[in-house]
Amino acid sequence: MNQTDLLQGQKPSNSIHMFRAMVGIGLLCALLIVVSYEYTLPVIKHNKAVALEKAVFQVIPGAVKRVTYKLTDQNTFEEMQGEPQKEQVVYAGYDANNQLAGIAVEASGQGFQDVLKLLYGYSPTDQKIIGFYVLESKETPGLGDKIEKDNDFLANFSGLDVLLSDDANALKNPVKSVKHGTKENPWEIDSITGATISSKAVGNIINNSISYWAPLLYKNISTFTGNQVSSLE
Amino acid sequence: MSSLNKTLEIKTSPHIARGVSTDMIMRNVVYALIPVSIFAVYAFGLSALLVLITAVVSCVLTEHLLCVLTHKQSTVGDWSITITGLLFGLTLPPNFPLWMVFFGGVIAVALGKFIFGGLGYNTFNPALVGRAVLQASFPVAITTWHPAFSTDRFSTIASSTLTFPFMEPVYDTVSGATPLSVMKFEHIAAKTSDLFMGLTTGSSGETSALLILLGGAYLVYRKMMNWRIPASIFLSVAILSGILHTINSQYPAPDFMLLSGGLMLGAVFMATDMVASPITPIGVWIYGALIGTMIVVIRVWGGLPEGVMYAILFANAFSPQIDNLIRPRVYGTSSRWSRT
Amino acid sequence: MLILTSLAALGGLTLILAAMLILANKKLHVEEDPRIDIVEDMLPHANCGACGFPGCRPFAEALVSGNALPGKCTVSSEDGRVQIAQFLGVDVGAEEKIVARLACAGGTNVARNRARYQGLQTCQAASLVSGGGKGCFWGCLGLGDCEVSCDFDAITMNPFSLPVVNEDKCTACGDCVEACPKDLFSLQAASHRLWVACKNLDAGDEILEECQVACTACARCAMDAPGNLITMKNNLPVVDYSQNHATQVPIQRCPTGAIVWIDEKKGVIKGEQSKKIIRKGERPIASS
Amino acid sequence: MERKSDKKTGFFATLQQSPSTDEFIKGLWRENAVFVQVLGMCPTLAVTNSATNAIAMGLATTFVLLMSNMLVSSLRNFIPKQVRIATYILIIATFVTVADYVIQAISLDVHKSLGAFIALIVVNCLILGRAEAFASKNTIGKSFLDGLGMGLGFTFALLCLGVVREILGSGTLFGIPFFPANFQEWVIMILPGGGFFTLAAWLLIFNWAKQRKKKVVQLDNKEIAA
Amino acid sequence: MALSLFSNKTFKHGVHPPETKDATSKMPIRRFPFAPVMIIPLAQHIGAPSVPVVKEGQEVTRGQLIAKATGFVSVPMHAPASGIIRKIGNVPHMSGKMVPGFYLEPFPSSGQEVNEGTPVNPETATPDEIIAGIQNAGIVGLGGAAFPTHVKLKVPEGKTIDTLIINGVECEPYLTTDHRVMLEQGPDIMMGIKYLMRATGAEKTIIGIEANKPDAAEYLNSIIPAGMPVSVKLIPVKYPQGAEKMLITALLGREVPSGGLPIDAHAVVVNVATTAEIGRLLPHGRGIQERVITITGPGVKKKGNYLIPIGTPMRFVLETVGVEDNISEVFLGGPMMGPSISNLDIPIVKGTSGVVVFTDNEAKKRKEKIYPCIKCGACVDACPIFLNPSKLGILAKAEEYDTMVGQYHLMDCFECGSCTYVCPSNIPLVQYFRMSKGIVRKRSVKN
Amino acid sequence: MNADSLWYIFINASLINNFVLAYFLGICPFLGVSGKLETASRMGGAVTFVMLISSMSAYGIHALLVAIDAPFLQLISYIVVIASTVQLVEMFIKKISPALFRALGIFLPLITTNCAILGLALFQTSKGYGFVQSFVYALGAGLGFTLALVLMAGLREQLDLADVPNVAKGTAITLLIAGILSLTFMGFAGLGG
Ligand SMILES: Cc1cc2nc3c(=O)[nH]c(=O)nc-3n(C[C@H](O)[C@H](O)[C@H](O)COP(=O)(O)O)c2cc1C
Ligand SMILES: Cc1cc2nc3c(=O)[nH]c(=O)nc-3n(C[C@H](O)[C@H](O)[C@H](O)COP(=O)(O)O)c2cc1C
Ligand SMILES: Cc1cc2nc3c(=O)[nH]c(=O)nc-3n(C[C@H](O)[C@H](O)[C@H](O)COP(=O)(O)O)c2cc1C
Ligand SMILES: Cc1cc2nc3c(=O)[nH]c(=O)nc-3n(C[C@H](O)[C@H](O)[C@H](O)CO)c2cc1C
Ligand code: SF4
Ligand code: SF4
Ligand code: SF4
Ligand code: SF4
Ligand code: FES
Repeated sequence: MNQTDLLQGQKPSNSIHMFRAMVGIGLLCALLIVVSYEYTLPVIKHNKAVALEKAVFQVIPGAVKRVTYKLTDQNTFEEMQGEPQKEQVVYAGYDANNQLAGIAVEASGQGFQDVLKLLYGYSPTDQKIIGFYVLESKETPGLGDKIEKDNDFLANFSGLDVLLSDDANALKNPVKSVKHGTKENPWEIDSITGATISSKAVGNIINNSISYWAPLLYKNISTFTGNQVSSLE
Repeated sequence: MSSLNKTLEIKTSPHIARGVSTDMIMRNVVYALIPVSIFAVYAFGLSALLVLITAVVSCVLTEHLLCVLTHKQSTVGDWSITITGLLFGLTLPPNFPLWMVFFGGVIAVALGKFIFGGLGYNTFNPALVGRAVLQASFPVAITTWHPAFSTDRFSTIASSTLTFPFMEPVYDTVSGATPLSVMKFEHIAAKTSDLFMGLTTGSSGETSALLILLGGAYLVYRKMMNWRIPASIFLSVAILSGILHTINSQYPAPDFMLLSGGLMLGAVFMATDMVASPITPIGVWIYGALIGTMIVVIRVWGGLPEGVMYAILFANAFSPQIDNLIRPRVYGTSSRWSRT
Repeated sequence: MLILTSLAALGGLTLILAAMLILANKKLHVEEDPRIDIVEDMLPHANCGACGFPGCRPFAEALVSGNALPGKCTVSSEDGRVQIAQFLGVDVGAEEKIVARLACAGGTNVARNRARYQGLQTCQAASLVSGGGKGCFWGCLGLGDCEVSCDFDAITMNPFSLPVVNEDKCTACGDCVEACPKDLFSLQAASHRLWVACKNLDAGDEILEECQVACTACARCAMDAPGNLITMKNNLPVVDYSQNHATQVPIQRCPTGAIVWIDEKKGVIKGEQSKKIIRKGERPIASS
Repeated sequence: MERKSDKKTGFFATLQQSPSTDEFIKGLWRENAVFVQVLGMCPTLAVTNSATNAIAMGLATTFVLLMSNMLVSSLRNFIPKQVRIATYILIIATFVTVADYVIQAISLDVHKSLGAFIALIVVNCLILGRAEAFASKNTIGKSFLDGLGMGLGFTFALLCLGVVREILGSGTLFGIPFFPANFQEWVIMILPGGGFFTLAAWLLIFNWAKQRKKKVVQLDNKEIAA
Repeated sequence: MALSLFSNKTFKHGVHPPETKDATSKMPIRRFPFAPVMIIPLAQHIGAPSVPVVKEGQEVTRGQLIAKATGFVSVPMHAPASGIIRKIGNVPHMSGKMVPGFYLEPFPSSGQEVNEGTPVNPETATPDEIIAGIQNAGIVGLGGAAFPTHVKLKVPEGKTIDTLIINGVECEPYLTTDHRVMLEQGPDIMMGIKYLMRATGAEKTIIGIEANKPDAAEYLNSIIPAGMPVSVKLIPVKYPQGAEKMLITALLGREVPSGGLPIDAHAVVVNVATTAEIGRLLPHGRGIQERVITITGPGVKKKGNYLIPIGTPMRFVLETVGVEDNISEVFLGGPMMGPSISNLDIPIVKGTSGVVVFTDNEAKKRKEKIYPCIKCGACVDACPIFLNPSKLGILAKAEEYDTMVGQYHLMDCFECGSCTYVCPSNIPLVQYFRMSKGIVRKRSVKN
Repeated sequence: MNADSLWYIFINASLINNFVLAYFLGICPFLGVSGKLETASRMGGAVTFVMLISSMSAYGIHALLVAIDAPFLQLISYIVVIASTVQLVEMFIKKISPALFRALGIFLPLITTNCAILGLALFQTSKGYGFVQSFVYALGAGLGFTLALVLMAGLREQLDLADVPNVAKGTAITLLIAGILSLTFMGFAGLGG
């Protein structure tokens, strides 16, 4: 072994080489990525749509068709295509007869461990929450994740009373979680023993969300029902 | 004169010793825990007795077997493992399934103590390591409480206690609620005198503040326990919760804070585990204050009703740092930080 | 379009970053002789200090700067030294083989204890307690601090609790010299084969009560040795290694075998007239 | 001096003796990324709460490792030393992005449960480590074998953890119930703490086995000496 | 009376072992016979050993100079008895080493009278004359350290001494030497104080005595000559109150800086027995040839306080007082600091303040099982220097000497043994520290 | 408490969902550099610093990518920007403090390719944090990482002097401690919830 051999590679190379290497590889990578993106995009879009649809249909019993609406600056709703970016959206579900079956709303808030993301179905006609689905949760498996699995708990959401007050600007009775076995009123959520905190979090999240959305949705109910015909093919 | 031709022994000074030995200290801690254990059995009945026995047996057995496996002399004789077992048992719900108790005992000793090098090296309180693992493994079982002083407690054993190993426990009786969870979720405080005398529900050993304090007082009197640790925990909890309670009476009052949950047992017997706590007087005050503060924070703002275990474990993790940072001023030096 | 924007974006990004890196590389580059790393890699990484530097890296720096020669590292193999020498284009700088030698032969079969020592089982600790209780105040305490200190496993305690140096493994790092509280070790050229294995400064046979292989300062070795090869100092023979000392004559009449010949192959050779040691067990602690 | 007993026999030994297969074999066990080199710990701990996740993650990592190893190796003479890390990362990130989209296309559920950790394959020390330590110095063929071996070794390690954690933590294996109905799950196993403990337990077992082996070898040597 | 002397001030931390002084505290000082052979090491003090001025076979008389000082930090030796210098060679020493020294064979009829030299006048002598007188008398600290007293008294340029502290604390269990000296040699002590104050220029003198010796305090207080600024203070019983740093803190509320000397706290500490010796020898210009020693312990039959000639071998001492059959351990000084001796040929030297003999019973009572440190903090609460012996012990075991010195002040430990005394795990802390300090010193010498 | 409040973001990133102990991010440096307190605290500082830098960069890049509508370049541009920035910092440190550079040794480049750094950037984007929120998030994550590292270092320094059984020495015991710490940090769950 001699000195020059070993010292090779320690020599500074010239800047052009470095530029060439980095930019060249950068371009190559960009190419690779774009190509694979283009190829997979349709499939992924389809997957996502299916997943969303599944969730929406789960929280709106009887729904077979979904239309996305976005909230405009004038507090009205208009139909939108494509993926929502910054807009606040809700998903209206229509049944086989093309009647409005309910509106699915996303809501999120602090759970026991981290942020909980929920989707719930709201029926503006009945003024009830008619379905509930957990989109994202880091609650403790075995405890907190019962909010996704516990049938007693899920039963709360097949008709949770969210009546508006007379002026239709706020809820008449706030949605509230109560201790397991002490549910007395239709606007109360019967908690899960051992997961009181997660249950309460669900209650809070829904309460906050529905207090905001229910008046809006209720006032614009015609937008959703009126659409029935137009979106029919 | 033959005795002058005897071979002398030579050893380094001092040639006398105070005569208090480690095994003696440990034995006395066991004595101090006996009234608490008896009360636990009295309040919760046969199930609690079984839990305590299983806890001690599993700990002692594990320690002995590990020593045998690693070709060391068994260290069961120094009694420290008996304390670990007893305290571990006392922190569990009285109706806790025995197989889980056994599992936790093995974990407490193997993971909490042995793997760190045994007596004197465990950086965390072994009993609490055992409990923390159980709490994370079986959160439902460990938060399901048996009511105290049920009438049939000496004639029947809770069905959950004898759950078949690895199976989910089934609960028969109406489960009780601890004063803390009632506080947390319904904002109702239990009566102070009940808390003090131990007439509430909770872990086997945590309910009677009176007996715990008596045991602690005995150890302080025998100079076998560092009184500063419970003192600083009590002080910090009382001050902090006092302030909060005056600001907003929704927050629990100091007397409730001090007497409810595992605070008494934790402060007197578990935070005082000298191995896992700092060694200098000032360091110990800081350690206690850290525990006290964290207990209040968890109880008041946290998701869990009780935080003593987490507080002590957290402070355990801090104690090497406390010892690093807090060093008494050495005689004849001017600053705390002087390093030659 | 998508392809174009993304190519432009990523290309631009990499361009900017490359420019930044290249600039920084030029501006912030720290000059360090790259040979140091290479030489350090060639060293044995024992960080023992036998070379006289605090560790392998400082030694590598010294080697590169020409302030030391590879031969100073007694730990590395001959090949390793040659490799470094070739790399740096310098002499190997041959060093004479040096080993640690023990100036005591008082194992438990020949020397006895006066008192029973209790406490930390290290020589250093024992020596502070009334000297450790050994009958001979100068002698080896046999608790093996030297054995522990030797990073090269060159020292083993024999069945009589006396350290034995394996000269092949010894790198002359000097740890044992430092470790022994009785100062019984010294670094000697391996060619010093005539060796006084005793440090007892008392004259006369009284010491034999305590240790059967002690030097009694009878001075026979000094008389028999050619010229003034051996002189008596402080009741001990001292070999003048600057003279030719390749002679076994001086050991022959030593009555106790305190002066010995350390043979390369056969190990320790005692004189013909030295008293034979037959005891295989431990010498009982003094008592009557 | 060569001792006869040093020569190993058997299938693996034969493989080891051929240099190219050794590039493959070493990653599986002798230089296993997780158990021996302690690399790529984050995904190892984070996504192994079920066996399915473990396999998905392992395969994704293997894919990225394989591709980046090959690309780095083929470009190795083109890349100057100073920008080496930056370019390697570019390459790796590219393949991770590709993998990310592919997984999304295959199954959104898997993508969701692996979460950010697919993207984080970019920073798996293992991949950069192999690019830097191996691919940048070896031919494409060797780098391919190295990447495959390392990747499968990594997958194997993840599976070791995933199986244990899923069985104990959820009572299932690949989603299929493993125990009688009322088995009590050890929730801790799917929590972060359980990840640490399980990996530690595996390491303990390996260390123990290694030490035993060493002892046996020492005994053997003694016998030979006697 | 006693109450008025009592001061509640003391130093922080420390321990309180059982005092066990009752057996000898009431026993008056008695003279000891001469041994058939006396063994006199040349190094009985800290500093340079003295060099012989007599030859083998020479006859010497009691009190005659037999070895002279070499330099300032050194003291001469005087013959403890009239007799023949049998041999000059290696003699056993309590350190376990063989050191140069004399074997002196007293004449069978050697008398007790002593050679006189040049007296030092307490009223007129200059400080330097007194200091020279003390050196010529061969006086070293009799409190145990055996540091040449005159060296301490020499005030270096730029430093001052305002207080002379006479150390009558005797905090070690078992020992009653100083107690008896205070009760029986009061006038000598007062005379010694006079010399010392002149030599150092101290403005006042405090005699510090522990509260378990009220009789000595009362007596000394009653004989203070009129006009002398001397006061007696009784302080709480606590070990190691007798250590000069602690005593200065207890009496003056000052601290001796780390690595410094009492003079840095403007004080000098001299033991009462040393003071008495100065007061007794200087007026006659004599040299020191004997000292008061407590011989006690469960293994001793005739316990008591004896005036023993220096050089008396331990074997003769124990033969004279008689020992039990089952003795196991002999140490010189108190049980907290006194070193064990490995054989009985070791002689009494100037620094020996007591001989304590233990029997097998004590050895059996001692728990020998060593547990790991349980971080109980007892040692931290005991260490008067505010060290962390627990951490130091753990570090010593791991041989982290640099950390011990650099971060945990190992070198400030003065080996009082309080930590080991209280340690429930029986960890030989002081031994670790001694050993570590030895190694650290050796290394620093090497570098 | 509001899940978007700065205080909550901070507590969440540092304690409740500590990057190392709950999210398993940055385990490699956590295992590698937690042996000595001195290095650990410096490493913690370095990571916090790099986190802040990369959080800021990621925020900028994200805005850019949204503008040119090329989300698929997110990962690659994050990592490249972060890597280059860290390399700059590395050179800078080598220049101004060779001692610090030597102490952190090979770990500075490792910070670049560290899950915690990239994870932070990805999480802050997916949570849709604004500039200030991102900054606080990065600060919390960095300090949480430092806390875990420093605690671990203290414990490991203590264990260096303990009789740890041979089989457990090294990574195994470190992982066990990490597990216990992770259990301990579970006590923070729900804080601010
Ligand atoms: C490890 C662990 C995880 C927990 N995870 C959750 C959780 O995800 N959701 C929850 O609401 N409570 C969780 N808890 C909180 C307790 O189960 C809490 O005591 C319970 O929610 C309140 O008790 P109760 O419902 O019986 O009144 C957890 C507790 C522990 C110890
Ligand atoms: C709440 C509280 C309880 C105390 N309990 C005791 C005790 O039980 N035993 C005790 O010796 N000192 C106790 N003290 C402290 C003593 O009053 C005194 O300060 C202490 O014993 C002096 O300790 P030291 O000599 O170690 O510095 C207590 C102090 C407080 C504030
Ligand atoms: C731990 C310790 C305890 C001591 N105890 C005493 C004591 O009880 N009485 C005493 O006179 N000197 C004692 N000394 C010695 C004193 O520190 C100091 O050296 C002595 O009083 C000075 O007087 P001297 O030189 O005349 O002996 C002790 C020293 C130490 C380190
Ligand atoms: C006052 C006191 C409290 C103790 N508390 C505990 C404890 O909470 N948990 C435990 O395992 N050991 C405890 N021990 C016993 C002992 O310190 C423990 O077994 C060691 O931690 C094991 O190394 C305690 C000992 C004493 C003296
Ligand atoms: S260190 Fe010295 S005394 Fe101890 S065993 Fe070695 S040679 Fe003997
Ligand atoms: S310790 Fe002594 S025997 Fe061992 S290598 Fe060093 S010099 Fe040689
Ligand atoms: S021996 Fe040293 S460490 Fe121990 S108490 Fe005394 S001064 Fe403190
Ligand atoms: S007294 Fe002993 S056991 Fe207690 S802390 Fe000190 S060294 Fe440890
Ligand atoms: S894999 Fe996350 S830091 Fe290495």
